[in-house]
This record gives sequence, structure tokens and C-alpha cells, in this order.
Amino acid sequence: MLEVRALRKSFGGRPVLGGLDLDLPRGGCLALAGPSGCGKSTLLHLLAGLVPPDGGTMRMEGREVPSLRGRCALMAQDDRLLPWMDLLDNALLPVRMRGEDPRRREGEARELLDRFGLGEFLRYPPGSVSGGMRQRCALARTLLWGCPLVLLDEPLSALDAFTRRTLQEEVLRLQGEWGRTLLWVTHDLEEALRVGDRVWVLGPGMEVRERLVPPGPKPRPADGELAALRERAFRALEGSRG
Amino acid sequence: MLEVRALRKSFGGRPVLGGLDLDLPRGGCLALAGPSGCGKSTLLHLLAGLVPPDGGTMRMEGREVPSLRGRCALMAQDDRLLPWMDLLDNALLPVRMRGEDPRRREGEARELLDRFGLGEFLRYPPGSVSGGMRQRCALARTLLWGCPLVLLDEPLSALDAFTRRTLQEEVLRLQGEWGRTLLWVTHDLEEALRVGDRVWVLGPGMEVRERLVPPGPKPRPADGELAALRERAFRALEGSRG
Amino acid sequence: MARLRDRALGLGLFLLLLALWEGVCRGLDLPPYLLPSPGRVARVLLSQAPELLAHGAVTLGEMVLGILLGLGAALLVGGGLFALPQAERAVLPLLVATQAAPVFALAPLLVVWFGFGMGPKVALTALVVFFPVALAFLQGLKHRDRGREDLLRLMGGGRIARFRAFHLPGALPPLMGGLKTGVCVAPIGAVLGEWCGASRGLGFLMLQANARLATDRVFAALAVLVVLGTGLYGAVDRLERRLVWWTRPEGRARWLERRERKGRK
Amino acid sequence: MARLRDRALGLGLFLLLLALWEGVCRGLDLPPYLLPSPGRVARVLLSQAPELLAHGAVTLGEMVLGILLGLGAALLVGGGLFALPQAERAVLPLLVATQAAPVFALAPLLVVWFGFGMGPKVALTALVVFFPVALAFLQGLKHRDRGREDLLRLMGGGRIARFRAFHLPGALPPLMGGLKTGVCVAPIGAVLGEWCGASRGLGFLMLQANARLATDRVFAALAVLVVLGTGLYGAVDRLERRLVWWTRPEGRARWLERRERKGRK
Amino acid sequence: AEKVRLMLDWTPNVDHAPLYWAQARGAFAREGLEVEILTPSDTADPLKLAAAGRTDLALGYMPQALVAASGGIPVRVCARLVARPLSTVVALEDKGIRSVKDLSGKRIGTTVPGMMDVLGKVFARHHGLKDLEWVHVGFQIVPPLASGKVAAVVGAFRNVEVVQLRRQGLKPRVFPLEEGGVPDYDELVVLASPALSKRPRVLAAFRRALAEGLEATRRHPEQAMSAYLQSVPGADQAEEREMLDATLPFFAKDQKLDPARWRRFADFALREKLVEKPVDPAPLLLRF
Ligand SMILES: Nc1ncnc2c1ncn2[C@@H]1O[C@H](COP(=O)(O)OP(=O)(O)OP(=O)(O)O)[C@@H](O)[C@H]1O
Ligand SMILES: Nc1ncnc2c1ncn2[C@@H]1O[C@H](COP(=O)(O)OP(=O)(O)OP(=O)(O)O)[C@@H](O)[C@H]1O
Ligand SMILES: [Mg+2]
Ligand SMILES: [Mg+2]
Repeated sequence: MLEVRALRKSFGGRPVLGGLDLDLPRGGCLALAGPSGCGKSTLLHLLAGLVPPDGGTMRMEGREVPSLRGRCALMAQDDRLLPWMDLLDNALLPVRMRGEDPRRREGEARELLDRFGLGEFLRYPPGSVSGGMRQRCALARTLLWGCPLVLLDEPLSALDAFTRRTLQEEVLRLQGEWGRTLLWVTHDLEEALRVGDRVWVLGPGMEVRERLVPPGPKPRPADGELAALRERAFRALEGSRG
Repeated sequence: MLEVRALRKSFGGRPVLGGLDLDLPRGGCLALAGPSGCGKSTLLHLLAGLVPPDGGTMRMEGREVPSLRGRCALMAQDDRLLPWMDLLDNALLPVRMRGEDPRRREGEARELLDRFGLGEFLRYPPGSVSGGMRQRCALARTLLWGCPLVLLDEPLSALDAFTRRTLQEEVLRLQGEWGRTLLWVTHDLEEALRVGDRVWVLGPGMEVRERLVPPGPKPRPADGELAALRERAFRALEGSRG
Repeated sequence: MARLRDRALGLGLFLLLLALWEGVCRGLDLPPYLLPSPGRVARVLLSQAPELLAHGAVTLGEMVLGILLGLGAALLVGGGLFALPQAERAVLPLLVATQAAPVFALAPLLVVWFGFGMGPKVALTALVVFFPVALAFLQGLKHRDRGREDLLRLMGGGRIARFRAFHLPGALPPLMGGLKTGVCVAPIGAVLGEWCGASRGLGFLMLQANARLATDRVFAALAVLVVLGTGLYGAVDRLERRLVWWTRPEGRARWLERRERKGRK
Repeated sequence: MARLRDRALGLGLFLLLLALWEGVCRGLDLPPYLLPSPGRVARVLLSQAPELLAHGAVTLGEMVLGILLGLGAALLVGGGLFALPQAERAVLPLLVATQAAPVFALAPLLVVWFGFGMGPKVALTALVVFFPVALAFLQGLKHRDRGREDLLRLMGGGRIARFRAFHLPGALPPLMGGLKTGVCVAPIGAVLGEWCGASRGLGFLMLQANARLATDRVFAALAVLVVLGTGLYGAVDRLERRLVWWTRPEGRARWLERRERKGRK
Repeated sequence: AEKVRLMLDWTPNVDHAPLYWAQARGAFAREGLEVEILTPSDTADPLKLAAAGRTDLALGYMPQALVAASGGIPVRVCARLVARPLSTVVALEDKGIRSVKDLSGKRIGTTVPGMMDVLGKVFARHHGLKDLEWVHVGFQIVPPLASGKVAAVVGAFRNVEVVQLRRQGLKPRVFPLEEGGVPDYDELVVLASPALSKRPRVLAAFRRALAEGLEATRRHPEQAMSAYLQSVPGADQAEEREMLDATLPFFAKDQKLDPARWRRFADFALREKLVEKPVDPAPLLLRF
């Protein structure tokens, strides 16, 4: 679905991406983990076309494109909800922006928000709900976006362990149902191993330190095997610092 | 150090805190974990005096006080850095607000930020660094605040596993060195067990579901024992949903 | 309680300012034809209330129409300049010109085009209101939150949809600020308009009183004008509280309450 | 490249507007004493350039001083009303009054207090500049980010320290917006001031030309005034880019670069 | 030399030519005066500022001086510059106004409300005009007349606007106010501040110099013209000359302040409610 070659970007002389290659097959989920400040968010912004790259090419379904603008959904690291709309309207924003009548998708949005535990808060403005609730709303908005490729920047970072697990499953279920392709940035190794069918651990400059393939189809096998992988990933992160 | 009794708060008829009791002995670290939206941030805001409580009492070192305003440092869930100041100035803000000459504490701030991995970015404005870097700066600011009681609202949520582990240790080291008392809200159970000398798992309405006491002094014992505790905490969280 | 105290404080300050004015008149021994004392003005206000009110109503009508027109034009031009930023350099001198043009450069044109009816007054009011509103609106549109804008752009959709959902609400606080300036300067517009041809209105009254050297009547008309101006300001302030509800917790709470009340019906 | 194209577009639009004006003059067969055509105005501009420039310099001086004074007053009053919100209701009528007061009510007072020199001109300019700036500043201060403010309040410290570190920079964008309005209306102030007894300046020139029905000279003086006004606007725009650097990525990059260059020295 | 500030009634115009000419030919200096000429923002200001002592002398109009006196504003009249009314009712023949009667049923503009509308109504009553609509036209006289928005303007100066209209190729019809029931009055007089009123020697010196200026203007209008043009750079010389010629017959030929003439106008003013309280003009006039 997506092929990225030699993507480069530096900010004011400080290189962030030094020639990244990336392939996303349709329907997969690539999970990216890496030290804070290594350039994960920058990569997603480059892909989405919010920031111009210094070099490199992107091919989407064989055709070269300048960026994926209009071809991908993005969940940024901060929620970016509009403070003057309630959660439901915020979640329906991509529908409205597409020019569709939001009422036609309202049922779907209500159901999704309900499953995300926001059923009682549909009419609350973002300023009156908790950080985790805002994040869940932003995730719902991203999923209602309707693009086959979805870029997620730490989508569950503000959620407790249990809600997080629930939502991981929810997102993967929808991915399967709706046939989405995911690029999932997370700093939680367990999450990466749980949701990715490939997991890359990155180092500074977005150099790929470790490529892990979690065993077997979801739901995941015993925790023991995962723990070992997690340990390996952790060592890679640790090494990338030294 | 701090005694809270029967603290209550509701928003527009929806109860959030239904009479919470809380004791913090000097020098300890109470870690709070709970489902997203249960009222953890609200509790910290109530304590800090940003939101008026509906009822309850607070006693600080024996004296009853309306709130801890001026007696505690707070790290809010979002970073709240000032976009027109570089990271160093942001970190030194509490010093400046106290009326002290920030230059006298600059060395300390530089060292702290350096240990937090921001040494090269001291002069960057918050808008030009990553989310995790902003969070680390906000944490540094909170520690430089100089109050004996420190309220932390998910201070490490935007950090990768390795950086997170490093900073946990850093904060605990400073806590010991500077004799701080911590109230640490986190949704990462492992983190709660690692940093808290008491861990409470909360349910909706901030009812305490589980009180765990992690074994032994830091550094922590074998992962196995922790894992068991984690499992228990997770079950508590899960139960609080059902 | 607190609100009552605030009002009392406000009233106290107001009285203090009046006392200051009275003091200036007496202390500096200013003759009443230069600056009448508040007491003198109050006497005129009382004795000539019906006339002042009648003329005030005329001027109020002109102001309200002018404000509406100016606001509409400001929304169009502010939005237009935002959509076409290159035009700013070209259009700006024109706008500055309309502001700097002394009435006597505009008055003949206005009279020839609109005659002596309400037209020129409304046009001049609209002109003075327009400017601060348009600039504040433009400024608000420019200093938008880039992160949210980027995301909305990714969502695709027309510029108009984006403008309505994002840019417009985001620019509401400065827009309302500009409108406050606008309603405060609206009296100037109406009065100037009345100077270039009128037979009614407070501006006309002032001119008449001035020719008769009745400075106290000038100030009485001015007082009525000021009451009208502050009244309009208060109205805009209320509107602002209603429209820009999300910045303060109380505002959000009230909004939620209103929504729920509506939902229940 | 893009900048060049923008400029060309701006210039094109400007010429288009001039052509439109010329067209209106010819099409409607307006007599030149009503609305002189741009060609006529240009001829006057050229033939009387030295005189226009000399008077323009006088007016520019008055405007610059008045703007500085008005800005200073606006910062004080805006900040004061923010610190003491109860005062708003009390002080506002006074401010509206200063705006709505016709020159003939103010001019004698100004002359009595400031004499016939630059004083009244600077005072009137300051008065018209003051108002939009103060209101925009107040609006900016009010619509601050509550979360950050709360945190700063927790840090303790005086209100002044908090104001300097947080409220003031946060209100800079609207403040600069208000200042833009202010510099655009500054010409009005200076011109009105020159009507209270002057023997130099563009306002004086216009008044004279107007009395002689020399509308083309009025417009030529107006053109100079507009150039001055837009020039000042441009200066404020630059200042804004420099002061409010953090809202746009380019601004942040430039700021960082500058800091690093300074650091290296 | 004695420093004296003199505030004009409005921006410099041909009415003031004698003052500039007196200044230029050293008439004031010879009388030991150093005159500074100031311009006001509004015709009401010079009088107020003279009363407040901010200027020593001010130009004003006879009706205005009476209104001031009735309002208790302490200025005194010390000299005169234009001894007959210049204000007239002006209409355009181009718009079909040939005689006064043609104005019936038309819209009439007035320049200074509170003053010219009163005189206009007297004029209308005198000529038996009916169904008039009154509107204040402010500073603008030529445009509304030329565009037919008003049929006539009360308060147009016969030496200024009438000339301007003519130079625009229009045919103005002039109806003098003094032929319309308004008593003859002094258009431009010189008012003295309370302080200066107590110094008859300075005032006498000023009057002598002014008289010299007036006389010299009548005798050498071209020289007066060039002295005056110094103060109004960029003015159209031919037009100004035409205006000056139109003004010459109206300049005061003597400095007699006739109480009877003032009284006539004061009675008229009271009758027509131009002033609210009766005024005794005698103490207002500084005679020597
Ligand atoms: N200003 C407000 N107005 C109305 N309700 C509010 C307001 N602030 C918080 N709430 C409600 O209080 C509840 C608790 O919010 P809080 O932010 O304390 O949760 P939290 O435990 O910190 O959650 P998270 O882990 O997601 O940050 C939520 O249901 C939220 O909707
Ligand atoms: N606008 C900018 N100007 C200058 N440098 C920038 C800018 N945006 C990002 N950077 C730099 O790029 C680097 C990578 O930032 P990025 O936000 O991509 O990190 P990240 O991997 O998402 O980190 P985190 O896990 O903390 O979110 C950082 O060093 C940051 O300082
Ligand atoms: Mg990031
Ligand atoms: Mg929270």
C-alpha cells in the first residue's frame, strides 16, 4: 500500500530523519517504538504532508505522491479537539469536513463513542472532560475519518491499563472489519507487541534498531513469550541511549 | 504531612469524588491508579486549590487549610509550558515567580534538564520540541518548584519505556535527596508499583478498590513478584468497569 | 454577594470620577462654556429630557443600523483578506484612506449618493465600525491554532466548511473585542454623519448648541450619546459571554445546562 | 518566487482599484470638486510634492508621538481594568465619552491645557489610538489560557511578576492587532488636532484646500496621509512578526537562529 | 513690543486679507504690537478661548457676540472687519430658481444650525415662502446645490461660495438676508479678552493698525492679495482675487461701533429666540 524511500528531514541543521525506508502492506499494522524525541511524530507529520520533507519519495499503491494528504487519517499526539464542539460533533468532524451529512453517520459515531466509554458524555465540550476522555474522543474521530491508512501517534498514552487494553482490542477489531492499514506509534512496548504484526524499535535519527515480529495471530499467546520480546525491545531502547 | 477527610466534589450534579479520605506521611510516595475519567486529575486540582471542593477538610501538618495552594507543587496532565519561553526559562519559572533570581538556580536547572535528556535543547521553545520533551521539561519545572509536597498527574505518560524507567529513578532519587512527599497519579500499573511505597487502585467515584504495598525498598525486587501484584491491580481495574 | 460588591465598587468609582470632574471644573476655575460641571449638565439633562431622548432615538437607530452594516462588511472583508492574504497590501491603503479621509472629503460624496436621509449617517457609522472589527477579525484569523488547522486540512473538505467549523469560532474572541471597539466608536460615525446634513439627532443637537455657545447642552447630548454607547457595549459584552462560552469553566457549565434543558424538552 | 508573485498580485489589485476609481469618475461624470480622478490627484501630488512632504513630516511627527503616548496609556488602562475588573463599568463611559466627544467640545479644552503647539495634536492622536489598543489588550488579557494561569498562580509570586511572564505575552497578538487599528486611525487624530489651531500639517492643508473647493488638493494631502498610515501599519506588522514569534514554525525557527547567533558571539 | 494673539474665525480666507496686509506692511509693528495670527477648529472656539484668556483677540460675528453676551461669556467687541452681512441665501438658476418665490415647497439647506436656520426662517416668512423642508448641510454648500439635493442654502457667503459656484460654470442666484427681514449687521468683528479689554491703549493701537490695513487693502488690493497669499500657499490666485474683489465693498470703512445698530439686532435676536435672555449691547462695545 505504502512505500517510503530515503525519507530525510532536519530542523535547522539538526537531522531528525536520516533516510528512512518504510513499507506498509495493506491491512497490516506496523508498530513503532522509539526514544522520546527521536522523530516519530515528525515521521507521521511528513507522511501526512503537514511538514515538507527534505528528500525521499513516497509511493502510494504504486503511484508516486508528494505526501499522503487526503489519503490518510492522522491522530496527532495531542488531541486537537475543537473546544467549541461537544464530543460527538468533534468525532463527526471528518464526516462533516468531507461534505457528508453528519447525521447520517451519527449512529455509528454514537456507538463508537459508547464503546469507548463516552456514552454519557456525548454532549460535553472537551474542556469539561478528562484528558483520557479527550484522547478517546480523538481516537474515535480518527477512526470515523474513513481513510484506509491510519496514522496513530501514541493514541492511548493517557489511558489506564485496563481501558487501554480494551481499546487496543477495539481498534484492532475495527481494523479488521473496515480493512484499515495502521501505522501505530507507541512508547509502550507491551502495546507495540500486542497490536503490531511488525514492531520496529527505533533509535535516534529514526535508525531501526530492532525489527520484531510478535508471535502468532491476535489474541496473543502466553505472556511469557511476550515478556521475552519486551525485554529484547527494552534492551534495544536502552542501547539506543548509550 | 497531609490528612484529607471526606473530600467531595461533583460537576453539575454528576458526583466525581464521593467523600475521599487520604493520608500522606512525610517523605512517602502514594501512587494512584484508576480508570480514565474517574477523577484523579480532579482530586489533584482540589488539593491544589484550583477547583473548590463541595465538602471535606484538609489538614496540612496538623493545621486545617482551605487548600494546599502555595504549599504544593503541581504537574498538570498537560504540560502547560509557556510557548514564548525556552525550556530552561520554563523550568525556572517557579523560581522566578517566587521572586528569587533565576540565575542563582540556573546551574541546578541546567543539570536537571541535562539529566532528563534535554541538555541540547535548553534554548528551544516548547513549540519546537517533541511531546515527550515538553513533558520532561514540565516535570523538571515541578521539581524545581521547591515545595515539599509534589502532586504529579501522569508525569511520564508521553515517554518511551526506557526514558520512563530512567526518569522514575531520577525522580525517586531527588525525592530522597530533597525530602519531598509525592502523590503520583499514573495509569501505568508497573510504574505505580515501581515508584509508590503505597499504591491505590481506584474505581469510579474515586472509591478505593485495592490498596497494595509493593515489597521492599527501592530498587525493586525481582520482576516476578511485581508481575503478580500488577495482575492483582489489573483485575481491580477490570472489576471497576464491570 | 460578590456581584453586589462589584457593582457597588463600580458605582463608587463612577461617582468618584464625576466628583473629580466637578473638582476640575471648580479647582481650575474652568468657565462653564469651556467645560460645564456635571451638576450643570445634569440640570440640562433633566430639564430637556424629552428633546434629548427624541434626538437620541434617531441617533440610536442610525448607530444600530450602521453597526450591523459595518459588522457585515467587516466579516466579509476580514474573511476575504484572510482568504487572499496577498490582497492585504493592496486593499489596506484603501481602508486606511477611508479612515483617514476627513469627513469633509467624504461628506459631499455621501450627500450626493445618499441624500440627507439616514443614508450618510448609517454609512459613516458603518465605516468607523467596520475598521476595528475587520482588523481584529483578521488578526484573530491569522493567529489561529496551527495544529488544529493542519488536522482539519488533512480531513479535506472545502475552505468554507473549514472556515465555519474552525476559523470563525476560533476568531470569535478577537472579533467580539473588535466589535466592542466598534460600538464604542459608532457614536462618532453617527454624529459625523449628522454634521454633514441632518435635521435631527444628537449630532445635530450638539452642533446647534455649539453655535449657541451652550456648552452644557453639548455635554448633555454627549452624555446621552455615552449612555447609548455604553449600552451597546454592554449588549456586545453579553453576546460575547454567550457566544464565547468555552473559555471559562462557568461558561461551559452554563452551556451544558442549557443544552440539557433543551434536550429534555 | 512566491513572494514576488504575491507582490505582483498586490500591485495588480491596487492598480485595478485605481482604475475603478478613474472609471467611476469618468463613467458617472463626477465633477472634480466632488471626487477628483486619480490622474488629477497624481498631478497635484507631483506639482506640489515639496509642500506636501513638508506638511506630511509635521503630521508624521505628531502621529508617531501620539501613537507612542496612546500605546502607553492603553497598556496602563488595559492592564488596570484587567487588574480591577469592577472598574470596567465605571471607567468605560468615560472612555466612550472621550471617543464620542466632538472636536469642538474638546478642542477648546485641549488648547487651554496644551496651548497651540504640538500638544493638542499629539493628545488627540493619542486619544484615538488609545481606545482600540486598550480594548484589544483588555480582551486579550481576558481570554487567557486558564490552565496555564492556574498553574502560575500556584507558583505564587506577585501579580506583577505573573503579569509580565504570562498575561502580557499571551495578550500580545490581540494587542498588536489593536495597535494596527490604532495606527490606522492615528491620521484622524492628527488631522483633527490640526483643526484646533495649526498653521502646518496635512490636516491644516486639507482644511484650507477644502474651504477653497480644491478637492484635488484635499485628496493629494489625503494620499500622503494614507502613505504615512500604511507605512506605520507596515512597521507595526513587522514588529508583530518579531514579537509574536512563537505561533508559527518559521517564527520559532528564526527566533532560535537569532538566539544561537547571539549565543555564539 | 506688545505681544498680541489674534485668533481668526476660521481658516485664513480673503476676509482676513486686511489683517495679513497690515501685518506685512508693518502697520502693527509701527503701533508697537507683535501680532500672532492663530486658526481655530470651529467658529465658536475663538470666542470661548478669548473669554478664557487663551487668546487676546478673536474674530467673531455680531449675532454670535450677542449670543455670547446673553450666555454670560465675558468678551467685548473692540473693532470690526466686515461691516455688512456676507451670509446670503443662494440658489442656482440652472435648477430653475429665478426668483425668491420659486423656493416655495423646496428643501432648503442651512450651514450653522441654531443660527442660519433662524435667519432662514425669518427670510422665508418675510418672502411668504411656504412648505419648506429644512436640512442642515454643514460645511458643504456647493455639492448639494450642484447636485440638486437642496434648492438653496442659507448661510452661503456672497464673496466665497457664490464665486466658487460661478467658477464651476453655474449660475448662482443670490438673495441677501438683509433684504429678507434680517436687520443689517456686522459680519466680522474683533472681540477682546477680558484682560485686554482693560487696556484701551493697546486696543486703540490695534484699531489704528487695522484701519490702516483696511484702507490699504481698498487702495492696493493686489498688494493685499500677495500678502495674504503668503499665508495660504497653493491657493488658486485668480479665484482668490475674484473673491477679494467681491469682498472689497463689504470691508469696514470705519471703526464706529454703533449701539443703535447693535440694539436693533439684539431686539431682533430676542424676538426670533436667537438669544434666550435680553441683551444690552452697550456694555459689550468698547468705544473710545
Ligand atoms: N470542568 C468540568 N466540568 C464538568 N465535568 C468535569 C469537569 N472537569 C472534569 N469533569 C468530569 O469529572 C470527571 C473526572 O475527570 P478527571 O479529569 O478528574 O479524570 P481523570 O481521573 O483524571 O481521568 P484521566 O485518566 O482520563 O485523566 C470526568 O467525568 C469529567 O467529565
Ligand atoms: N518545529 C520544529 N523545529 C525544530 N525542531 C523540531 C521541530 N519539531 C520537532 N523538532 C525536533 O525534532 C525532533 C523529533 O521530534 P518528534 O516530535 O518527531 O519526536 P517524537 O519521536 O515524536 O518524540 P516523543 O516520543 O517525545 O513524542 C526533536 O528533537 C525536536 O526537537
Ligand atoms: Mg511525538
Ligand atoms: Mg486526568
